[in-house]
Amino acid sequence: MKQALSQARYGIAAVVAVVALFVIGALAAPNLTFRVYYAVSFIVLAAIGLAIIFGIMGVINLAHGEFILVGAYATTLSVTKLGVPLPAGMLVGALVTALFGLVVERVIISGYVPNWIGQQTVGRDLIKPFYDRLADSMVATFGLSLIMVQGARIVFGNSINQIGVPFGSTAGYPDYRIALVGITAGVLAVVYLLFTRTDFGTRVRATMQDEQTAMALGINTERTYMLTFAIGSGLAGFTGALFAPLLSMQPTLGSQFLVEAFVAVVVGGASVVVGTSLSGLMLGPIDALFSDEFGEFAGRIALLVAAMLALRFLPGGITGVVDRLRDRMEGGS
Amino acid sequence: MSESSDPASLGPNVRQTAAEMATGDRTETLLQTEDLVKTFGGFTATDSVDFAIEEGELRCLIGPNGAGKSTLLKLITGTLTPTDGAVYYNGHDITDLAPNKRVDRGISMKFQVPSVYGDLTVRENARLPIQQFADGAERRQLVRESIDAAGLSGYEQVEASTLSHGQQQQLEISMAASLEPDLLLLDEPVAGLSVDERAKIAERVTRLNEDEGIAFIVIEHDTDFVGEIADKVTVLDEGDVFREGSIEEIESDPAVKRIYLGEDDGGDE
Amino acid sequence: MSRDSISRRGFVTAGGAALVAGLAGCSGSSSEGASTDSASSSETVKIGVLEDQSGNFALVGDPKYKASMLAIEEINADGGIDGKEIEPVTADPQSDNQRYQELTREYINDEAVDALWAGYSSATREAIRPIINRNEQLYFYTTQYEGGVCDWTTFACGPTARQQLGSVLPYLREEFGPKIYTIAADYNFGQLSADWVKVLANENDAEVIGEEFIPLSESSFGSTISRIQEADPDFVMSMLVGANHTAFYEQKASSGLDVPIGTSTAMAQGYEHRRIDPPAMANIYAGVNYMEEVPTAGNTSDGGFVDRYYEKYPDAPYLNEEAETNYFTTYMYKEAVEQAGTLEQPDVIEALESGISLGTERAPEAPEGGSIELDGATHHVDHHMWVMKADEEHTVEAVTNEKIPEQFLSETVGCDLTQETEQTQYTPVDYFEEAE
Amino acid sequence: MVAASTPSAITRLRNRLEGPNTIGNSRRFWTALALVVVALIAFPVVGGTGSQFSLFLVLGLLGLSLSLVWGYAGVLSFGQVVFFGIGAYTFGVVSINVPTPAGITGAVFAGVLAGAVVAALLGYFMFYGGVRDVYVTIITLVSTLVMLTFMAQTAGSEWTIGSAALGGFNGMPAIPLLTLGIEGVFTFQFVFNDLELFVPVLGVVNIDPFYYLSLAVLLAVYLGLRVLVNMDFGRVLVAIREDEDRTRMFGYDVERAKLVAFTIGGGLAGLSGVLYAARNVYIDPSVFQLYFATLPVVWVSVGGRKSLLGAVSATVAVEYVRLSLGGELALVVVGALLLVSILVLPGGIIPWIDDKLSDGRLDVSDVESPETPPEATEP
Repeated sequence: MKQALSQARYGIAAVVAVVALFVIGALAAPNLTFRVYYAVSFIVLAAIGLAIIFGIMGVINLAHGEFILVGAYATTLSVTKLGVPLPAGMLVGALVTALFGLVVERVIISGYVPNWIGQQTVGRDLIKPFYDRLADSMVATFGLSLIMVQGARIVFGNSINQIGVPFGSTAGYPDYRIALVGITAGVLAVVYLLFTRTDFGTRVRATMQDEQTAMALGINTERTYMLTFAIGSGLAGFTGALFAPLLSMQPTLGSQFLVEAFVAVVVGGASVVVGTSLSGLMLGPIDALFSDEFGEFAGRIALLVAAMLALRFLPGGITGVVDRLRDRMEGGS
Repeated sequence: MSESSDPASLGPNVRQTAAEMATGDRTETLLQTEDLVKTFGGFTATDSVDFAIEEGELRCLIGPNGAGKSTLLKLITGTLTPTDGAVYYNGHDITDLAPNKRVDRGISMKFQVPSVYGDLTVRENARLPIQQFADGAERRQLVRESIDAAGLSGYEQVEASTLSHGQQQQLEISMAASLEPDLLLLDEPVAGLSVDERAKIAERVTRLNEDEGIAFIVIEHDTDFVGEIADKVTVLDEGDVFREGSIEEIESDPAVKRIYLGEDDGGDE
Repeated sequence: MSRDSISRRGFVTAGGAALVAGLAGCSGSSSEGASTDSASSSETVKIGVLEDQSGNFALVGDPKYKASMLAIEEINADGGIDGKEIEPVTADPQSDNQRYQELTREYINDEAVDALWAGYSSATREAIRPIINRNEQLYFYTTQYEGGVCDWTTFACGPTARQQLGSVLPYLREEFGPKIYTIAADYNFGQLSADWVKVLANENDAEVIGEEFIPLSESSFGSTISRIQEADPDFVMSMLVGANHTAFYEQKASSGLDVPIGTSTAMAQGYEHRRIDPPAMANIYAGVNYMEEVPTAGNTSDGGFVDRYYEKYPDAPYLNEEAETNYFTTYMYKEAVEQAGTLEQPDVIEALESGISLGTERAPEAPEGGSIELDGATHHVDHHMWVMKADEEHTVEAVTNEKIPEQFLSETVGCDLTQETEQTQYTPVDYFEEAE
Repeated sequence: MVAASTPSAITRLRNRLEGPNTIGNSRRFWTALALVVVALIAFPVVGGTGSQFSLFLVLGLLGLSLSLVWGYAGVLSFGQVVFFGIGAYTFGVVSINVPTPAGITGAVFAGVLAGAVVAALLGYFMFYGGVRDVYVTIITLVSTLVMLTFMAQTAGSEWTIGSAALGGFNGMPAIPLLTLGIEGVFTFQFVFNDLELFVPVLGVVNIDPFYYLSLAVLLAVYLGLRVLVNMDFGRVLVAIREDEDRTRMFGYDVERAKLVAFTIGGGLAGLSGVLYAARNVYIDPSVFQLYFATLPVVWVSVGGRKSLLGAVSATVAVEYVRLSLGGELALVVVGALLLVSILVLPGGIIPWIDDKLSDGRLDVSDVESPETPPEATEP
């Protein structure tokens, strides 16, 4: 119990610090602060879905951008075609992508459906699941990404009409993007609680760390994989839904998120929530401040170079650093 | 010992030239650690350990789990660098020497988890350590010896991953021994093996120690196995040397039983 | 000669090659006749049309493809060229320069096309120009571009940056004031267009108070917008390009930045005003030679270009600037071939250089009684330029229009392809020091 | 010891070319390979100059470079296109500035050297920094995007090296035609120099000499790599791929071995880039795009990670399909092909074929079958 309490203490302290910084910044230099926090939110939202699918399940999902595309299209079409209000449209976007993720998991990633067919026909499993097979999952999801982009182009054409951006602006910065910062914090909180405070969360982490033992403990690992992948996809879909009003609705929109997502997940390190948010808090300001100072080109290069240096000098990503810091602090006391 | 002929061989010359050996002061001690400390954040794995091995000695290392046995071994092989203290080998300070350089000096190791190259055949496994210092007919000879010593003749073309647990342990010991080291470290070589497989390994280790003069540090819980092979036994507890002596002294000492059974006897001051 | 037959033949020979060496017997006829066999005797006119229908440029490339097909269909219905039917040879290069190079090589060597339309982006043009120059292939490049290509077998018939910016910048200078803030895509087209803004600002005593280049992959413009707000220019010149940059207009509107924006790229190519909810594109002035909303007899009257386009393609999303260039260049080619009386490319080029002019019916950008001319010396077109403004509800109206010649190559550089067979691209920085 | 006659040159050569680390060690394999090579030599005569096919041979080199680095050393790198592009641009810059045959020949070596040097620098940064497995992959992925973003904005006149303008997103135009040799001694132009050839049955046919250059280079590199991976160095790489820590404790300098493999891979990718730029007389930053950077990983995965032959054949096959499929469904078909092939044959096509044909490796049960109990085999 003592360790859990002290861990919570650091967590809360960190959150309070971030919120305080936001408030002070909003008063002192509102526009710059909003931009920095927006950059952080962009990276965190781009990475949160992938953090689960790649970070926890060991599947390098090169189609992550296209999962965001599904969420964006589902939201946009439900709002423009079915007249659903925007917030509801966003939930539709997340749910549709979660369902889509479920299908992808059952048919491709876990190979459940092909193996079921195999059992019926040839009497043996046809394929091995892609969990923890990084290179193979990369090729499979690259193929899936090609299919999804071109499929979206064939079905929906080269573009679909985009939904308008709600709310006005304060201090010359769109309110909607400021709201996004708040929503990102909410998403992180929900995911954190889901994976640490619920028994589903413990089941997931048990299954991911050692499937055999989890099975031995009576955990239905098949269902856990399915649900975890669906949640990861749903989060990616929700990211697409949130950015639907901001981006040009074209089949290739997913490519803008891919790099930030992968960099954030790997730089973040093992834990989904702490890693992703910390790498967002590190890379976001670098991108925003360099863009502010030297222009967008410098911002882009600074982000990429910072990622390379972080990967090189922080073995185990930022979570590794946090663990070491915490050990030292506890050890010291 | 001819340097292997193909130019791109990256394996260093394993055996040191005689001259280099001579300069070190000629003491009987092969390996010595001085106040060796290793901490992981708040946890102290080894607490200023002083420990020495004579040439040709067969030392066993026992102690409850978490006593720092594996950590001590990793500090000797260089996989871990100590927080404080030093490691001397043949009189030279090797504290910060890279692992593969320590193998040049004659230290070799068998890992806790049997790690042979699963996808490669037994012959390919056996050849790997030998290829860096032997060539042609000599290499074929040493490889054959290494395989026979592991009791795997006839299995040359078999994929290592399909061997039994015991066979893999034997193969890995052969590979480590084929470097003709002065000091061979074994991390729980008989864990999970059947009785007759343990006997084979015990006989193998004693033969290497007596016939080829290889010194050993063996981590093992099985006290019968330890009794059979050990010249001397060191007991580690909470990161420090708790007792050292012959197997009989150690087995008869009540304090050792107590630390194994978990009662905290408040140290032996 | 549809796409499949080509790949099947290719597949057979490759398969044959992999199997056995002596396959000369079963692979049928020897390889395609030498590329220079005279096509005039054959009864069809072979035109190559390579436009992106998938990949990053599909949004703007697809209308180009459709307009070419419309022109070809109309000409064939009207008896073809010189009585010969046009046989289009097409494929989808998927916005991939490697595919463009392979297909261009194949269309010149194997298909022996009489004329080639290919490519949206400047990068694609430069990727295939070495192959075109080497085979001296008649090539139409129909996208608005940075200008300066003086190449004797290439006809860059889209408007140049000088023509487009030359129409909108002076107007905005008069309306709103001299202080200009330039933002442009960070690649050749954007950088050269920014140079032209400086040249035109100098000519119209305006002043460029800020300049910014945005990587093509960037989609968040927070810092750019705040710098524009600080600089407080009279108007902004925007040469942003591509899907990611569309986010700028949305973010500008929702940040409450309502400075007027002049552009040579927005609305006319990617029809942002149709795809994004108002008022994101409000107050934006596009200087273009053509947009679907250009109010000319040939364009918007009954049975005009717009009606004919949507009759053939009911669910097409928009009729963009480059589509009209594909359309009228096909008619220019028809006229040149009929004037030359042969399909031999050198003669057709000479006919094209004799100065072909089209009225509003075949060049919908030209108003009633007006016309556009193909300038023989520079192989560029003196376009009828329009400044089109989008209002709060994104309805687009014409503000001014005037005929603007190419000028840069003709007057400043002095490129005359009727005299020398040059193949170079000139840039403004070589001729105007203010473009530094 | 029977005094065997000294082994004939061929068997000695075969010993060097064959070994456990390469597929195809039987006489049947070598005859099949000879047949394929002869067929490829005859292909331009029948298949129309073969100028398109030469692209696949050039990209085959890129596939081989990744097969060495990933298949053998276990380093999954997205960076091969970085060395590919840098090799191509270096070749362009040097040959534009020194357009004589000697200059162009020098440019080829400069391109290969540039690829190797950049690979060595990036490799040193990663391997000696203790960066391993997925972190290496992501760093190389990020490096391709740094190159793309940087090269796309080199359009300004200040980005000119000597008389060679980098050209930003429009790319570097007018790279001199590949002419190798020394002025006066012997020079030959390989690109845009179709040769007339009289063939008895088919009459006059023109063939593209560049096709034969790339075929020869690919064959030489393939055989060279076979020798390399069957040498002791190759065995060390395979051991590192299987278990890095174990190999380190056998006294091998693992970091140096990975760096050498990564540098050779960089040089090969550079060579492929040089030939790519020479063939197209043009190079642009689109080679650094994520889509193009992923292709080598796809080729080597589909063909078979642990086999050089797999990498080459899959590169030619996948690229042929990718570039010759037209129509709307092309990308969907390519995507489906990749998905199915990795689902059904994760180990790759060539190793699967190899298992089917040759006996391959034994299983312990083969040796310990009931009638020959293990003791019986004790010496």
